[in-house]
Amino acid sequence: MARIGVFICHCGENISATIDVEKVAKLAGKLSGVAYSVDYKYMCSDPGQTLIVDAIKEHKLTGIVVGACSPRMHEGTFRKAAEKAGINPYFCEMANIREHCSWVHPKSDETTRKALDIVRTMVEKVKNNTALFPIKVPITKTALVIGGGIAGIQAALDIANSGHQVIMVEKTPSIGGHMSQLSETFPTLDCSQCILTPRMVEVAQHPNITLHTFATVESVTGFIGNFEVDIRLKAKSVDFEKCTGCGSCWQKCPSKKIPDEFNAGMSFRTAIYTPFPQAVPNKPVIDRANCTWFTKGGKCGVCAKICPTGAIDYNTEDTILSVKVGSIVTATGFDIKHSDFFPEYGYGKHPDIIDGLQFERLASASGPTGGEIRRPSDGKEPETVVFLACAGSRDKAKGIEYCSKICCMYTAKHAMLYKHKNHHGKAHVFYMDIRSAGKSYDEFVRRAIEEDDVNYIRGRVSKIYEKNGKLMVVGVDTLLGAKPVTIEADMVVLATAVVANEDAESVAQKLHISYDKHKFFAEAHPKLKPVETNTAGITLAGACQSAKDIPETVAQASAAAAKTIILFSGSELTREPVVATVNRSAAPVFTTCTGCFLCQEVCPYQAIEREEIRDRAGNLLMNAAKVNAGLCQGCGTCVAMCRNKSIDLQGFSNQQMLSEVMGLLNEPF
Amino acid sequence: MQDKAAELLKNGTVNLLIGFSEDLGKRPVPCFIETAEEANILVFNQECKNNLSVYLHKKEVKDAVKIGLVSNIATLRSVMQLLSENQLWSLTITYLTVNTAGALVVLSSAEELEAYVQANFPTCRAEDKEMLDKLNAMTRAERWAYWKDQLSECVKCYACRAVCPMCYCTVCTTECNQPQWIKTSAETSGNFEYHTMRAMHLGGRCINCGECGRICPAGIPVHLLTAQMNLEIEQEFGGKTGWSLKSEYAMNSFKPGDKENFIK
Amino acid sequence: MELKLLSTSDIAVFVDGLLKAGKVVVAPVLKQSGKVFFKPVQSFAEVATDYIQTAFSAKEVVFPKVEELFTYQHNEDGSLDIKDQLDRIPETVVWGLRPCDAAGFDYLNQFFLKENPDVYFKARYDKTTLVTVSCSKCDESCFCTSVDSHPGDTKGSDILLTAMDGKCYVEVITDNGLALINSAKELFTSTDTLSKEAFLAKPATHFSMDEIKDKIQYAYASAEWKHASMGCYSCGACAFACPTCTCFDIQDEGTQDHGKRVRCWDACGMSQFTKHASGHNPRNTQTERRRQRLMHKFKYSVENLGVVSCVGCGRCIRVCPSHLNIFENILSVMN
Amino acid sequence: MAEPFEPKIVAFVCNWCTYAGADLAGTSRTKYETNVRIIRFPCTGRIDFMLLIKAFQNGADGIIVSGCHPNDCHYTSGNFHARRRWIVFKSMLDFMGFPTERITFSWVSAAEGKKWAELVNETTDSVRALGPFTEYKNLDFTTFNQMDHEAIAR
Repeated sequence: MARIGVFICHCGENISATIDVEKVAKLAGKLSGVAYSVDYKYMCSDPGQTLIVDAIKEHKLTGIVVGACSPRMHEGTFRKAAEKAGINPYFCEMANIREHCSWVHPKSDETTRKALDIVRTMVEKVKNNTALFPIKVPITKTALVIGGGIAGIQAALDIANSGHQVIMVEKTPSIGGHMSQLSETFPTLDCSQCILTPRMVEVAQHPNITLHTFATVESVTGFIGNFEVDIRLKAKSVDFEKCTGCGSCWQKCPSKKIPDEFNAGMSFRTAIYTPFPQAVPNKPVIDRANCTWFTKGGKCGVCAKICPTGAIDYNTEDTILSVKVGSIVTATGFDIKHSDFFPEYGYGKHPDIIDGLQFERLASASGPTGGEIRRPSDGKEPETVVFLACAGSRDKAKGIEYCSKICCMYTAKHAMLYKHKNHHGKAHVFYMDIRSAGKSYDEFVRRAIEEDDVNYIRGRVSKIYEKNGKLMVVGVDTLLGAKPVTIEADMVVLATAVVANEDAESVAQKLHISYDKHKFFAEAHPKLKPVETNTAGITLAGACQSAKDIPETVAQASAAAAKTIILFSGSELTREPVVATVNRSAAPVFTTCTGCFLCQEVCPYQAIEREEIRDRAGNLLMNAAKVNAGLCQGCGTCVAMCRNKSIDLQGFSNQQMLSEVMGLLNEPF
Repeated sequence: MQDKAAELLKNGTVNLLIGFSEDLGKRPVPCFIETAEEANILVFNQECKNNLSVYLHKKEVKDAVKIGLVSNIATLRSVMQLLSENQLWSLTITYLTVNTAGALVVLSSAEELEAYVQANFPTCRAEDKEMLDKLNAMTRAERWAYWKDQLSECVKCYACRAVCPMCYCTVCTTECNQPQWIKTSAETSGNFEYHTMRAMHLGGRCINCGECGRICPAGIPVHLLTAQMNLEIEQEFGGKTGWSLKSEYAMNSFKPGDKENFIK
Repeated sequence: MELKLLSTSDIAVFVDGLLKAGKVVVAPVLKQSGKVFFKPVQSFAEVATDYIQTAFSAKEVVFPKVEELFTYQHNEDGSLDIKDQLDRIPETVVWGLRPCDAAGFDYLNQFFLKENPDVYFKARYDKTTLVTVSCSKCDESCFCTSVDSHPGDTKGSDILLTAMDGKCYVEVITDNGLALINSAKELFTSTDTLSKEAFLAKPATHFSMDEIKDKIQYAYASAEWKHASMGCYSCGACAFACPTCTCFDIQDEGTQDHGKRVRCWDACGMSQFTKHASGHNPRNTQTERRRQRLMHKFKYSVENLGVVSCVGCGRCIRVCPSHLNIFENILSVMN
Repeated sequence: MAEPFEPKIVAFVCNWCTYAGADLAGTSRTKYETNVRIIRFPCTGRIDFMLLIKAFQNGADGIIVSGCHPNDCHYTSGNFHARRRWIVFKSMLDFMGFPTERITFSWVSAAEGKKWAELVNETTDSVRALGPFTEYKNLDFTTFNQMDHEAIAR
């Protein structure tokens, strides 16, 4: 017979201000199965917990219900207290009478009655709880890092330096990411590549890191500590064992008119190419979509003829590499809004209206103009440049409500770089607000305004049109009483919104992680779990989670690495036992499962396996479903699907849930 | 059919043949034949409505392993659905049926069965469609009154469940008592929950043989519930029950773009 | 026993009079499904007259499909209230049941009242008067003449009506029946001759009870049971339609604190009926279950209560989804 | 004067979105009607339709079923399965003449505390307007029990 203890918390006055807690405790004490009931000022405090522990021992309680805050808050606290008192921690349930009752209703009898209903519901549940024991799973101490930008590089190096193996997958032919495209970085204006390339080389040379460039994640199965990942190694058409990286091939390649992604489309590359001179690995791959050999069916073959080591092999195919890893760091980065997203700004129509990334390339010493700011249309130095912050960001009409965070800073940097290179030029910045929170950030913006004479205009630009070879930028200056402003510019730079990668959704689906409505990956908790995802063992680093600058990205990447290293610090992992189970009983029944396996398809984690039940002679008697407790995450979709209730979910069992419904709706007196 | 059955039993292709014979009142009765000599009692006509595939779950039948099954099209369809649900794996079944031209057809593999069923796939029975249309044309309150009246007669004899080839669970939800999902008593609310449960469990799996409604001792047209659900599911999510050997159960799959208009 | 005459046109007057007097009249009613059910009626106009047999028997009047035994309620002060509603059972007249159903009441009476009388049955039975109508029609499922009865049998009835030659002959069998007649004396006239045999239906006779009593002793071991049961789907249709099946299950519905205890029909043919908590099932196959049902009807009840518990109404044959036939089965296992 | 009718509403919600959304309503002190009682499930995919029937059978006047928005499921696809289930279940109940307006289906995310409060208020208002769910409660008089019942009433 159950002996339940009920503990009603005042939460200071948070609960007792609107609920008659003494009455709730008194009436709860009369419920059948309740052996003890009490109220107390702060249940979660040390004395409160001691009160619980003592009561469990003194009254020989078999289970407890704590009427207090949300279980999402203190379930762990009270379960530990229960365990301390010598009962299984899963005999503790919380009745949420704070968030769901005292805080949302006025002081009234009705509110008190509701609190009692909530307590009674949980009493009915806990009466049907069973002892559960944490599940232990072994851990493969290898991490997978998806993405070779600065986030992935940082995370990989941190994990590798702690002594664990890392597999890095990068979809382009080189690691480096967006950071390798940047000219200088704010707020110090140090050269981006100068600080990045040593890290890239370190990755390539690190004994604990296995690097796969030109590769993507094909599929992920398994679970924390035990992921099985298929990596698609795209056909490079170049044997990296033989290639020396001499470069003769791409110099002679006749397909020279392919827009260069690295230079943001402002120059051309060949079909066999390394993305940029400092690429890691510095060996070329063939872009088959643009290579004559592949598009015209075996014509050309120049690179193969010229290659001194015979490294070119047109017949290589994509291969799938299966690896086992214990944790996954997702560092897939971001993209910026391109194309005709801004028809009112003429973007994508006029060559001299460019985005921020294109300006980075113009300003970069390794860029198409060798670092001189020349406009794309005619190569002339622009005399007037207008910079538009918030191009798309914070614009509900455009569907992007959020701030892209980095634009204020890089726009200041761009204006500054332009002024440094074109001393007589004029730089205007249209902005909504200047968001320059960050170490030395605001000083940096002030420097642009005050020392480099950049003209900041607070207002939006309504349109840009061409007139007499000039770009007419029409906006308002709201600080001058919404006065219309028109600036004749030679070039316009749009600080376009930072958005999620095009393939973010499919990546998330492969990883079984959730994402927000803008397709940025969702962290497990916005404040307290900013690097974890809701899928245990998968962490986030960098701009795939939200727009970030470099220091923040690096910090998050190190945090993700730390999470991984913490996971790898033990030999096995302890998991919550909230998992599904298929009933089993003695022969000749074995189980009520009929082996229809209709549950298999609903399981998002492939946790349901087939079990063959045989007699001693080895004859197959029946097939039945079996849950892999390591894979099961406890969603319970199979339970609701199972027609004859052969699968049940521990912690949210049929008996528990139905008892809750019955207890809730049947007032005893 | 008698000759073919005798041949199959004689040459050992079939150990047990499930078919129809006639009782004293000339009504077709399911019969179970183990020897070729008995084959002369077999009959097969329009009145042979029973869906004999339900017997494939019976222990005595499973023990016989090699089964001959006299089938109408509904029976064949239910076998298809059962195969897609990983049932009948221990049996080797030869199907005897009569095609629309009146000729005997013998199907001896799952693939032959699939081809035959797909070529002769039945549409929703006209009398069912007529009743469904009639019910759907009613107001909600009228439908409630209709089903309340019908279900008040249910005595929970579970004949509807017993004759259903898709109700093969060894322990039905109605028999689960920890917790007790379905009231044991045949009160109308308990009857309502039983029939809702049954329809939900069969929607997307039922092959519309209509047996449950035909045999109900209280005359409740329970088959309309699953028929309606099947129409609904087919319309919303596509797929036909008992069409393919692959599992195409609409209720254990989804499309991210599934449409509804009531979730706020 | 008395014999009376009632003009056919006065039947409605009599029934409506009973209703007016506050009695509950349960009579056959034709429903939209085309089947006839026993229902409480409000006037004689609702009563169906043209039917061979109702879908279910009239046993429901004294042995409802769900009988609330009592309600329980835990009070705040820790006390417990248990209440039944036996004293509220109304005076009921069952109108228009067949002689086979009435014979079924005879068996029910024995079963529930012989030893340890069942208070719930008794409370209902004591307030029930059975007005039976003899049969002029039958079908191939009827076999009352095989089980010591016939279409004009008065066994179990309080009153037996036989409507023929434009008159309704009223055989008053019990005091209960007499009291009912006396409530509307003016409608009845006396008569002393009745020869109804020519009017009665002539169902086929397949065996005699004397033959059965002798041969059933050896039937248990018959190999024919398997044949007789292979087609059985193990539903409860036959048992629930049967006028003499009395298997029941007792369940508590509600919570630990309040609810009710109900008695509801069960059937020995259902696969879970004899299943033990351990998982063991002593009657594990349908062969054993079908044998139990038939042996109980024809052997065990005769031995235990001295009455055969099959009245030959043929309902089980009509409702059986796989058309199992009780008399064919009995004949086959006896030979 | 009779007390005004206050409906009993049971909310079946998932742990990750709607339960958290209701928590947020709490932390934001967003006031709403007291009629709702929450039952927490790990996922909408776990919510067995039988529980809804059981709730009505045991006296609920209205039901809220709510979980993560499509694509937001903590378990990736539980809510998609739930959506199919509800589409079919609702049409099934409609076909049986069941007043499905007593069930409110919704997606409420962990960030939508306000939406949760509005949902509860709207549902409470509409169920209050519908009145007590006597149609279902009255089912429990089977023919002969009804006979008893009528006799008692006389």
